Formats: sequence, C-alpha cells, structure tokens
Amino acid sequence: MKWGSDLSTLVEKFRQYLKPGYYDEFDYHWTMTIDLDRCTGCEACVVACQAENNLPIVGEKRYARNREIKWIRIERYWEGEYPDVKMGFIPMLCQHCDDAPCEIACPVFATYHNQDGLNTQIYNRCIGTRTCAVYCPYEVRYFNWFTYTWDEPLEQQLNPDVTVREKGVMEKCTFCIQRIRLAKDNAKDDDRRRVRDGEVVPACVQSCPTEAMAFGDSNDPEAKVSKMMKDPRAYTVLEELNTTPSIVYLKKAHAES
Amino acid sequence: MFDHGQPSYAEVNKDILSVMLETGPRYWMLLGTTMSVAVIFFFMPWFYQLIVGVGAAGMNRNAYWGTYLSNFIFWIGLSHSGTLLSAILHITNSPWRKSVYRSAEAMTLFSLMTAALFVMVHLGRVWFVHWSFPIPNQMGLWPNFRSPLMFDVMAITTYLTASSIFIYMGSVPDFAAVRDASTGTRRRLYTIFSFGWRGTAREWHTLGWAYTFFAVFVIPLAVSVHSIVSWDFALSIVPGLHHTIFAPYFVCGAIYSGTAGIVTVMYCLRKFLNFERYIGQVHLDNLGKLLLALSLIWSYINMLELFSSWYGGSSFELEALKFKLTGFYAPLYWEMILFCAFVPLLMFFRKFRWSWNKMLLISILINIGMLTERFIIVATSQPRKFLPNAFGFYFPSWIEISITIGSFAIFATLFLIFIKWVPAISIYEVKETLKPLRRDA
Amino acid sequence: MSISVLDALRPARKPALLGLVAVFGLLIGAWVHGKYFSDRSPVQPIEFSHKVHAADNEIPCQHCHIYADTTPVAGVPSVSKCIGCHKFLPSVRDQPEILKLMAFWENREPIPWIKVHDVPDFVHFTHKRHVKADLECQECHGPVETMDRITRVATMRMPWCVDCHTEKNVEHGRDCWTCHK
Amino acid sequence: MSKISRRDLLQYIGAGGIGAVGGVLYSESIERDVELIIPQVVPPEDYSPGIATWYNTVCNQCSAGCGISVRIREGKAKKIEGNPVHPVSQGRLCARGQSGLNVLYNPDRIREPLTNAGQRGTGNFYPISWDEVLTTIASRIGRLKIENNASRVRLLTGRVRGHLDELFAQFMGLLGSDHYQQYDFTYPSALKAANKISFGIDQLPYYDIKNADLLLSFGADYLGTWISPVHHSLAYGHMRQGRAGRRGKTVQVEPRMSLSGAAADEWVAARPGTEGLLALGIAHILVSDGHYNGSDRDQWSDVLQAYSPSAVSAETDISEGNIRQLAREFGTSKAALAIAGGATTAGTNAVASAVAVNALNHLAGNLGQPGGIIFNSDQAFSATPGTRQAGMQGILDLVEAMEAGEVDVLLVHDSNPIFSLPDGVGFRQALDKVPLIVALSSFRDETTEQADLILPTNTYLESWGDDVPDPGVGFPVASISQPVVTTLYDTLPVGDIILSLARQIGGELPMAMPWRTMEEFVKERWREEYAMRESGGADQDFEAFWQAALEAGVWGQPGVMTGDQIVPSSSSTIAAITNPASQFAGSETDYPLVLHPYLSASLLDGRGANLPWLQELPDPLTSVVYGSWAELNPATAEDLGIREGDVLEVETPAGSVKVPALIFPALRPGVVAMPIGQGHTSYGRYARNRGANPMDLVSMQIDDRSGDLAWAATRARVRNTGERLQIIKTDGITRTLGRQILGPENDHA
Repeated sequence: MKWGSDLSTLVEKFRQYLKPGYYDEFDYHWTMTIDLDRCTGCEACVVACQAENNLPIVGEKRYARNREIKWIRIERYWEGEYPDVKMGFIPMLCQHCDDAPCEIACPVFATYHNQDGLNTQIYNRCIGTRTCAVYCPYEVRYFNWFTYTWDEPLEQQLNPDVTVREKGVMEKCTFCIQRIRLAKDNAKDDDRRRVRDGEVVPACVQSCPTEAMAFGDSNDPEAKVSKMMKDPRAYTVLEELNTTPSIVYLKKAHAES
Repeated sequence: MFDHGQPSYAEVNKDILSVMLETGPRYWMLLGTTMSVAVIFFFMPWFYQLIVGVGAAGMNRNAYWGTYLSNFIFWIGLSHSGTLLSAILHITNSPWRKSVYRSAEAMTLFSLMTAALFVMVHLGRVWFVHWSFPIPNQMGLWPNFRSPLMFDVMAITTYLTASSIFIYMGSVPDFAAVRDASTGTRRRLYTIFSFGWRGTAREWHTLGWAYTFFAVFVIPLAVSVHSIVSWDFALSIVPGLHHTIFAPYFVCGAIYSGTAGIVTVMYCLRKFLNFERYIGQVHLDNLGKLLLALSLIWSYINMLELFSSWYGGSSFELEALKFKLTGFYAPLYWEMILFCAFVPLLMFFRKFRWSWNKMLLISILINIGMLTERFIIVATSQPRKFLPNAFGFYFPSWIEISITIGSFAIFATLFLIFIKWVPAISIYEVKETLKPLRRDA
Repeated sequence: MSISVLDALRPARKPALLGLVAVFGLLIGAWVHGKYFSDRSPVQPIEFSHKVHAADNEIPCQHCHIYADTTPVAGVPSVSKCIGCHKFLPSVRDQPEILKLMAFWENREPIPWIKVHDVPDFVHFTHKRHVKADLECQECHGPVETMDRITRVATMRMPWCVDCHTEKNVEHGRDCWTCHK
Repeated sequence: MSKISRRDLLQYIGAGGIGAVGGVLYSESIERDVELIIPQVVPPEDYSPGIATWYNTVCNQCSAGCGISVRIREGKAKKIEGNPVHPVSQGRLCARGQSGLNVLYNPDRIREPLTNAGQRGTGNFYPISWDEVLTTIASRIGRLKIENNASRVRLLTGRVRGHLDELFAQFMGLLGSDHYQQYDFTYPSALKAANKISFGIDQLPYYDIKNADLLLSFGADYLGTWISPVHHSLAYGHMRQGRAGRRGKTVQVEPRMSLSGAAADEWVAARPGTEGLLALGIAHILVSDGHYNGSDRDQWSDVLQAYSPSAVSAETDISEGNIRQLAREFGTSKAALAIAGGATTAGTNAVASAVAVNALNHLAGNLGQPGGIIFNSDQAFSATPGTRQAGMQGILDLVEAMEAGEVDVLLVHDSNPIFSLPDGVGFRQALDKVPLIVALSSFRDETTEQADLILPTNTYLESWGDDVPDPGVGFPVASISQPVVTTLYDTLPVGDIILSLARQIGGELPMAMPWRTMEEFVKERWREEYAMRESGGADQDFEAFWQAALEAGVWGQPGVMTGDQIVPSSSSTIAAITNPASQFAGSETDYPLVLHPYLSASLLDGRGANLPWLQELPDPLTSVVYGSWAELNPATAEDLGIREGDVLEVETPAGSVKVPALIFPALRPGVVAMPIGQGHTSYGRYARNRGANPMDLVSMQIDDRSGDLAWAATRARVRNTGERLQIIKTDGITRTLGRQILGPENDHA
C-alpha cells in the first residue's frame, strides 16, 4: 500500500503545474521599469514600436471602430478640475505577467510563459478564440480583424525579423523578442553564456526621449532595472489582481512646497 | 391522460407513422423555406466573414467576444432539459414524459449542433480548429488542458455523443415499427437502423436496462456541460464574469430556457402534426409547473449575482454593475428581467398553465429573455474592465444579427428532417401508457 | 420478409467496395505525386551540378555560400562569384550551361535560382547558429556533393526541426520563440 | 464470393483511377508555391543579407537638427533611431523623426518631373523629361540674367540650413538676384528679435534646461514642438530624476495645456496675450522683494514700477498670491530659467513679451550660467542659421512684388505658404501674376499644385548635405547628412538640381559653382573648415577625418559650454521693456472667445499630415486621430450648450470653418483652441480633405517689432450647427475612478 507516496507525488506534480509556465525559476527575468516622473506622454515609443514590429496602418474607418493595433499605448487620466487640473500619462503595454490570466485561456498554447519570464504570443499557432484578450486585465492584446495591407511602397519598410500577421490572429508586445534573440546571438558569438545588462533594448525603451524606460534582467541584482525596482516610488498597475507583472512603474513625484 | 379518448395500438402506429410515411406539400414548402433562410442568413454572411476576416462582425478592442459567443451559450442552454428532463423523468418514471421526450431529446441534439456551429463562426482562423482537439500530430503539440475552452471541447463532444446514443437507443423499437410499416428502400434502411429488432423479451429487457443506465449517466453530464461553459466566463477575472455563482446560474438558466423551448416544440408538434391525442393538458400543466419553479430559482440566482457584485464592493465590480443596470444596454437587461422573472409568474394561474396559446407566448418570451441574458453577459462586462481609459462599447454588426437569425432556421431545418426520419413520439412508450385492452374488444 | 441487417446491407456492398478502391487510389496518387511530381528537385535555370563543384573539384561549401557562418541566410553566390572562377576555366567555357552563365553575366542579370529548401515566412531560421554549432551542411541538406540536381532530402517541417532540437537537447530549443517571432 | 465480371472490374479500375488522379491533384494543390532566390550580380562590399547596417545622417522633420541613424537591411530603410553620439538627439528621437520612413516610402511621392502643360491650378500634371524641364527653366532664367532682370527670379524655401543654404545663396547671388528667402512657420522669429534686443546676438541661445532647478515657460511647448523637443526632453528627464535628491520644478504659463503643460508641476492659465505682463509682474516682485540686488537694481525698479502685483493680477487674471509665490520660487531657486514661445510669442506684442521673459533671466542672473541661457559663441562654419528667414514681412513684400508683376520666375522649395499662411496674405492669388512657378518638392502640397513645373526632389534620406543645429548646443557642432538608400524614383537631390541649373544657365555660374554634385560641394566646404580648425591639416588627414565624420554622422568640439561667455549687460533689456497689450482682431462683443491655434504635437505645422504613422498617432492630450477639432472648456461648453461631437462653426473676422467640438478640461474658459496641421486640400491620400485648417481663421496681424505673423491674436465665436460628427479617439473614460493606476495613494515621493 503506497497511497501516501502516490498522493505526495500527485501534490508535487500539482505544485509544479501551478508554477508559471512550469518553470521553477527563469533563466532571464526580463523586466521593464517606467518612470512616470520622466514620462511626458510624447508617444515616441508608440511610433518606435509601430516601426519595429510591423504594426499595420489600420485606416480611419477601422480606427473609428476601435480596431487600432498599438502594442504600446499612452493612457491619459485627468485629475481635478480647471484651474487645478492635472494630466497623468501612463504607457500601457503587455505586462508579461508571471501569473498571466491570458495564459490559462489559450486552448492551443499560442500564448504561454517561456523560460525567460516572457509571455509569448505565437502568431502561427493562434486560432483566434480571443479568450486571452478577454481575460487580459490590461487590455494590451490586439486582434487582426482583417489582413492588413500597406500602400506600395510602404511595405518596403517592414522589418524582416518580425512576422507580418494575417487575419484572425492575436498579437501583442513581445518585449521586442527579435532584439532579445539578436543580443543572445551576439553573446553566443563571443562565447558568453549570458547577455550583458543594457545589451537588449526594446524599440520603445531605445526611443524614449526622456529616458523614462529601462529594460533588463531583474535576476541580475546589478542590472539597472533591479536598482530602479528598489525605488520607493516603484509600483505595479492593478497590484490587487496578483498578476505579478514584469513591468514596474515609478510613481510621478510631486514638487515640494 | 388522453384528451380525446384512448387510441388503440393500431391507431397509435398509424397516427405517429403517418407523419413520416405520407408527406404533404406543406412539409416540403416549410423545409424549403427554412433551408433557404439558413443559407441566406447564416452561411452566406459567414462565408463573407471568412473571406474578409472576423472584422466583418461588430466586435472590437472593447469586446473581443460578441454575439457569436452569446448565441453559443444560448443554444447550449437550449440543448439542456431535452435529454436531462427525459432522463430524470425516466428514472422517476413519470408517465407523462413518454409522449414528450423523443422530440425533446432531438431538440437537445440539434441545438448542440447549432451551438457547435457558432464556435466555428466565432473563431478567427477556423481552418485550424482541429488544433484544439487532442489529436496526435506531427508538430508534437497538445492542446492546453488548463484552458476552459478545452474543458468545453471535451464536455460538449461528450454530451453530444452521449445524448445521440441515448436518443438512438430509445428509438430502436420504433425504427422497427417503421420498418414493419414500410416497404422497399425505406424498409431496408430502417432494417439497418433497427439492428434487426424483433421485440423478444430479452431485447426488451436489455434495452430497458441499457436505457436506464444511460439515463443515469447523462444527468451529471448535462449538469457538467453548462457548468463548464459558464467557466469560460467565470475563470476570467473580468468584473461581471468572475462569479462563483456562474455555474449554477448557467445550468439553471439553461434548463429554464430548454424547458421553455420544449413547450414551444410541443405546441408545434401538436398543432402541425395533429398529436392532440398524445400531447395533452397534463403535459402542458406539468411543464408549466416546472417552468414556474425554474423561473423562481433563476430569479433567485440572478438576485444573488447582483448582490454579490454589490456586496463585494470592489470598484471594478460596482462599475460593471452600474453599466449593466443603467448603462446603454440597461433596457435590454430590464427586458430580460421582465420576460424571465415576472412574466412566468402568470403560470401561478391555471388558466395560463392550461391554455396552449398563452403558454406558447410565455415560453417564447422566456427564450427571448434568455437570448438577451446571454448577450448582456458578453456585451456589458467586457467594455467595462479594469482600465477606464480602455473603456469602450460594443454593438453587433448586421452580419452578426443575420447569422443569429439564420441559426434558428438551421435548427428548424434539422428538426424538420428529424420528424421525417424518426417517430417524433415514442410509439412503444406511448403504448405502454395505454390501459390494457379487453380481449373481446 | 427478412429483417436481418446483413440482408439489408447486401446491396450496399458494391458501392462500398468501389469507395474503398477509390480511397486506395487516392493514397497511391498522393504517394506518386510526392515521389515524382513534387518540387523537391526543381529544374534550375542553369543545370548547376554540386557534384562537379563540391565532390569532383572539392570546393568547400562556404567558398560559395559565404554568408552561412556569419548571417541567418547562407546566400547563393553572386554572378560575379561564378565568373570569378569561370573566366579562368577555358576548358569548360563553351559548354552550354556555362554559356548560359556567361549570358547572364553579359546582361548583368541575376540568375533566378529556384528555392529548394523553403520555409514559411513565420519561421526565422538562422544558418549562422547551426553552422557555429558545428553541424555538417549535409545533416540537413543531404549528400549535396553527390547530387547533380539538388534534391530536398529533409521535410523542412516543424517536427523535423523539433526532433533534432530535442535529441541534441538544445538549450531552450523547444521554446516557440526560438524560431517563431 | 462470386466471380468479378468484366463490367465490375472496369468499374473498380475506374474508381481506382479517379482516386489516384484525385490524390495527385490534391497533393499538388496543397504544395507551397515556388519561391526564387535572386542573387546579386555584383554584391556591394558592405552588404551581407540578414544583417542590418546603420548609417548616420540628419533628421529633417523639424528644425531641431537631430542626428539620426537609419537601420538598413538588404538596401531598404527599416527604422530610424537617434544617433547616440550626436549632442542634440543623443540616441533618442521623437515620433515625428521616426516617421521619416513614411516620408521616404510615401506612396504619394512625386516620382518623375511633371508639367501642368499650361493649365495652372487644375491639378493635372504630365510627365516630362529632366533634360527638357531643366533646359526650359535654365533658358528662362538665363534670358532674364542676360537682360539683367535676374531680380525677377525669386527663390522661396522652407527652413534650410548648412551648405544647401549657402548653395542657394551663391546661386541667387551669381544670378544677381538678392531675393532668396526662407519661410518656416515654426521659426521663432519673435524670440530671435527679442534676443537681439536683450543680448545683442543674432542667433538663438542654448537654453540649459538640463541643469535648471526651476523652469518657467511662457507658452513654450519645449517638450512637444518648441525649437528642439528631443533635446529638451532629454534635459527634462535629467532635470526631474537625473540628479539625486534634486528634482527640478517646471511651471507652464499658457491658456491651453500643452504637452509641457501636462508635464509641469504648475499650469498657470493667464489671460491670453498677457503672459509678458505676468513676466514683468514677477520681475517687479523679484526686484522689490530683494531677490535681485545687482548694481543696476534701481534702473530695474524704475522701469518695473508700473507692474505691481495688484495691477498685473487684474490684467492677467492670476491671483496676486500666486504671482508672489511664483516670484519667490523663481528668486530663491539656485538655477532658474524662463523661456518664451508658442502663443506668447505670437501676439502683436510678441517681442515685448519675449523681452519681458528675458528680463526675468537677467534678474535670475542665469546668463552664461549652467541651468541658464548659454550663448553659442563659436559656431561651426561660423554659421548664422536662420538669417534668411523672411518672417511675415518678407512674405508680404514677396506677395506685393508678385502682385506688381515684378516676379517672372518663382522657385519654391520645401515650403508651403498657401497652407501655412492666412488667406489674408493673398499668396495664392498673387501666384496668378507669376508667369513661371517652379516647385522643387517631394510631395504635391497646396503650393506645389499651383506650380507649372514640378522638379521632384530626393527626400532627406536620399540626399547629401550637412547641418548646423540651431540653436547650437553651446559648442561648435556640425552634422553630415548622407543618402542611406539608393534613390527610389526618377528624382534628384535639390542641391544637384541647383548645380545643374547653374551649369546650364552658363555665364560665370559654372565657373563659380564647379561642383557636379552636392556631395562634392559639401566635402569641399568641410575640407576648408577642417584646414581652418586643424591648422595645416594635410589632405590625407582630411580623408580620414571625412570618413570618420561620415561614420559618426557628426563633428563637434565638446568644450566647457559656459566657457568664455560674454554676459550682455541688462541695459538694453531695461530700455526695451514696454507692455503693449496684444491687439486682438475682432471686437469682444461680436467675438466673445479667443482663438488659440497651437502646433499639433504630431503633425507640427501640417508638414506631417501626409505620414500615416502620424495620422494614426493619438494626439498626446486628447487621443484624437485623423482629423481636427475645436477645444472648449467644460464651463464654456456648458454655457453654449455644446457636447462633444457637435459640429461647430468657428467664426472669426478672417473666416469660418466647421469642426467637431471637444470638451477639454485644461483650457481657459473663453478660449477656443484648435490644432494646426490638418485641413489640407492636397498633399497626398493621408492628408487630403481631412479636418480644418485654423490658419483660415487667423486674421492678418503682424507684430511690427519682429515683422512676424501674430497668429494667436484673433477673436472668434462659435455656433452649434446641430450636425454631429464622431471624433475618432482612443480614450474611453479619462478619470481613474479611484483605481490605483497612476500609483498607490500613499505618497512615497
């Protein structure tokens, strides 16, 4: 009779199962910090993303029906009324949650958690149930309602490192996986096991004119992000949902006096 | 239990089989219309949508789930009660079931199929739908068994299989009856259908045993199916969907709409196939009572849902609640409350329960209410999630609406084909209910 | 009148058999196509022989496919590359295929080679990594040096990739984002 | 089992055959279609497939002159990023700059030389060969030159800097026409005029926001559109969080909250046109409260006597306490800086206001100090950019000349006066009097549509050139712009066009302008500069230097920015302090509201409207895309009974347009604000017939001291037409509803 042992193994299996993407710990833990005190809402990041990741030009009609695709968007929130009215900007992109609501949703594993703590999105696996987007509390998943085309010769700009998505496919921020892969590639070329801090820079982070964003591996205590995360202003959006996002925001500071 | 005097065995056969054996032009006309409606309203828009993409529908960033999914739930819901009811009533062997259950189960079958169709329509890339089945494949990839959608696939396929076996098994002796009453190709066909049924004591015994077994087996299935469908929503953390009450809510709602559906179907059978003899006051009365009970439960759970949203006090839930009760779709919501919670109360009065026309009206109103309930679930929760800046609005496009209409035509078509091929009322079980005839009669 | 199912089924036997035969035919047809009509070894604009170059003259692969170990794509040699050698090879100058080549060179036209090893656009394969991992070209491209006309030996489909990644247990080699992005 | 009859056998064979054929067809149908590999005939040496190469050049999307590097794959431009070693952009880039790819690959680019075959303004153009078109122009100009009527040739360009500017100047000079003008709507002419008055320099100084502790901005949207947004953003970021324990504060004075206003700690909505007065009010307190005690304190107090807080408060509608507090902070903070721009420098009192703001800088004593105003004592190529900016006065002269028929040939390059000037100027009508209009442009904008001959120019990503950022960064800097992709169409770099014209016109021109291409010319000039700076630098050294410069995309001599600064005396400023109230066109009774046009953060003055990425970029503060709108304060809107989406007829003495209304919380009541940039009648598929152009509403008023257009000095009234129009925007609800989105309530900071 080895009921007990069986049970314990089952329990162990179950615990494994609960772990995000079945990984005990991540190889890298890519993390982004965004300092809202620096962010001016200039939207340079939005265009940078559009250029880097082949985001379609959806056109006026589709925009009017909220079919736009912007992997990173700026959300605006007013506080107070005239004359003491303040504007708060917050860049909203895929939070790459370690406990992502979207990941349990996908029936075909088109989205899952990979070894680097990234929330993946595999376009050619997606069958378009759109459940992930419904489950996502940050509403950063965008759907290809149509097969989008580019007016000739705009298509010459398309980034060959990124797949152009077809109709019926979900898409979202990938932390510029193509850049991460490239950095790893270079690291391998000069026989480094790991990528150096600052070697991977997603398009949005690269473009940010106020240097509000930082990106790196939070497993590395020396990394810039790890330092930023220690800032007392650090917080994550919708903390109460326990999605443990990989994007840490730094609250806007207020002027003394 | 027969309004117009008890028929003889021969009459029973004749009455019921006549529907199948001799068909009037009216039938063909009806079938023709339903079919063409199905094609024009359902399949052609769907085809168009396949070409241009799901964007043809009205869904957007604020509601990735739309009418398609709400209709899916509605049809799944309608599929309930059919098999469930017949199974329960079989076990509690209540005699009045016998003339009702066959068509009820058929209803189950066909609404399930319609529901499955809606999943297809909903998908962005339906041509890859097979990836969501656990089929061993080249890529060595399996579906994600943590996904509620996978639960769905499992539950629905199981339910579909089980209930089709159930209905088939129940009608084997009747196939035999058809076989004996017909000649030529049809006879040959029904010989195959009836597995060469002779009607020996042993066969009867085996059938009875197996049938009861399946009845027991189907009941938990029916309950599970809609619980699982409800988890598609409840497992999300979206305010307005993230409720523990959802499973019972859906199941109860399902049986509710299903029973209402049965009433409607009964009415049609009775009216157009002249089954007045077999479907009588008693059925109506019982179904009425059942409906009444269900409506009360439904209203209760509905209140519970509102309450838990409000009592939870989370700003997200409250916002969703506010939008539901006072937002753009509030009229729909209150319409639902009226049709599903208040109108049924009329059935407290016998004169409503006993009048076919009144009952028909009530049952239809109930199902309209349930249709809107499902729509409200998808249309009011998603556009009010967590980030106010991403709040939005969803309105179905004409494609969605026409496809919704078309789905009813599909259901009708299937049902019409059914009554042509399968005795719409269980012959042998009706006979069971007849008082034994005296020899000299 | 009999009520036996078998009797009832008898007339259906013939059509059933026919159907069966047809299905067999289908399978055979598919197989034949795969064997003889597929694009696994297309006819190229110039009947270039790897056998002659790689085997007989023992030219190493990367002498022509220069990008293989530095970039994602191995790259087919530029026309100038071909000419670079062939203008010093009078012995073969007047062979028909070489004349074609010369024609291309004179018109400064590129040679429209037909792709034999093709993967979908959503697959981001990189030669560099595989070459640097000391894979022999032949492991994927087959015994090229024995082929007069290049034939695709591997399926170049996902299971084929995944199997290799698995058995060579490539680190995180089964993460989808390794190839799809 | 019975024997198989022949008949059966045949049937079976038939079935099998059909099946087989079906099988073949099926597998044929699912087969991937054949792809080709096209090798290069002769590969360029720096080419390797699948590997990106980066080329450095200069951005031309606004006048900041950011250095950019462009990512090239297989000869196609894929992405634009800031040039990390360039002192202006320092590796960063704004949305407009990154959209440069849309300029290069724009579907509406002019792909070959065009002629309108004598029917002007119809919009019908027909292809014509380069030789033909160039000969036509050259002969025409040549004749005028021989007749000594070269002054009847006019050249109007947009903002042009570096040696292209010099090339134009030489060309016109050699022709014997001194009528080479630039007009750039966004050029801060008033500011420049004011600085000339206060500091005696004819160039824009460097505003060292980076090291400032308090930035007091009067209408200058320094983060969005003012002078050098990317550089200012970098500075802003550093000023906020870059210095441990020292967070700079910013205050924004403007009637409508701009991007900078949103970022500011305090947003002060002074009555439009009184910003300068507010500055003087603050100055008054600085002096009277003893925050300033320089030797010239008395002169200051005399001249500032009139501007007591009470008086200023009454005029500006800012509470006295608020003014005093601003003054206190300004006076006490270590490094305080005041800047003026936007609407503040677009009233009829533009220069006066700018001078007033300069006064503040004088009193803060930040001239030549870190965190203050730094003068670019030493410029590369001793360039004085912007000296040819015509300003409004210049344009008016041009119009007058055209009306008077004194213009035979008008060359327009990269400038769109018809769109960016009020109709009151009458530029469009004056064009009818000009026999030959030649447009050197990449796009068919409103002005180009009026041309007789269109010479399609390369975009800045296909052209050689160089640039000296204006304002400089405190030390000499020059950037080279080089073609990053091969020319897409049958177009020419504008420099080359001018040179070949020079060759064909003949006379002394070919002698004096011997260069065959712009590249040669630029390199030549750089050689000279190099020789001058590296005394006796040999040629081969230069070649090395040139290569390095090309690679880096920029050359500079970083030094102590605040070194050897001549601090101008305050006397001139004091002398210049006056306060004329801004004269608004239209009476307050007929036109109760003030029209506040502002540069769109994405489309700027409309030059970005043909770029799809920018059209689809939500406006930073309203999130509106595609099309324009008129903003109203909630209170004002309520009084007028206007909801969002109501189509308003905005009417001014100059004209009226129809735009949908947008309720905007951060707008001063009694002001109607409209973004500039939309309302094109031409300019490609993405821009055409979209929204309205507020310049149609601006009445012709000029600030006489700078001769610049006072585009923020018009009154307006709005009428609800009753029609409705959906405003396309991404925002849902713009209140947090108490949700912890912008951070937890308990304030750590």
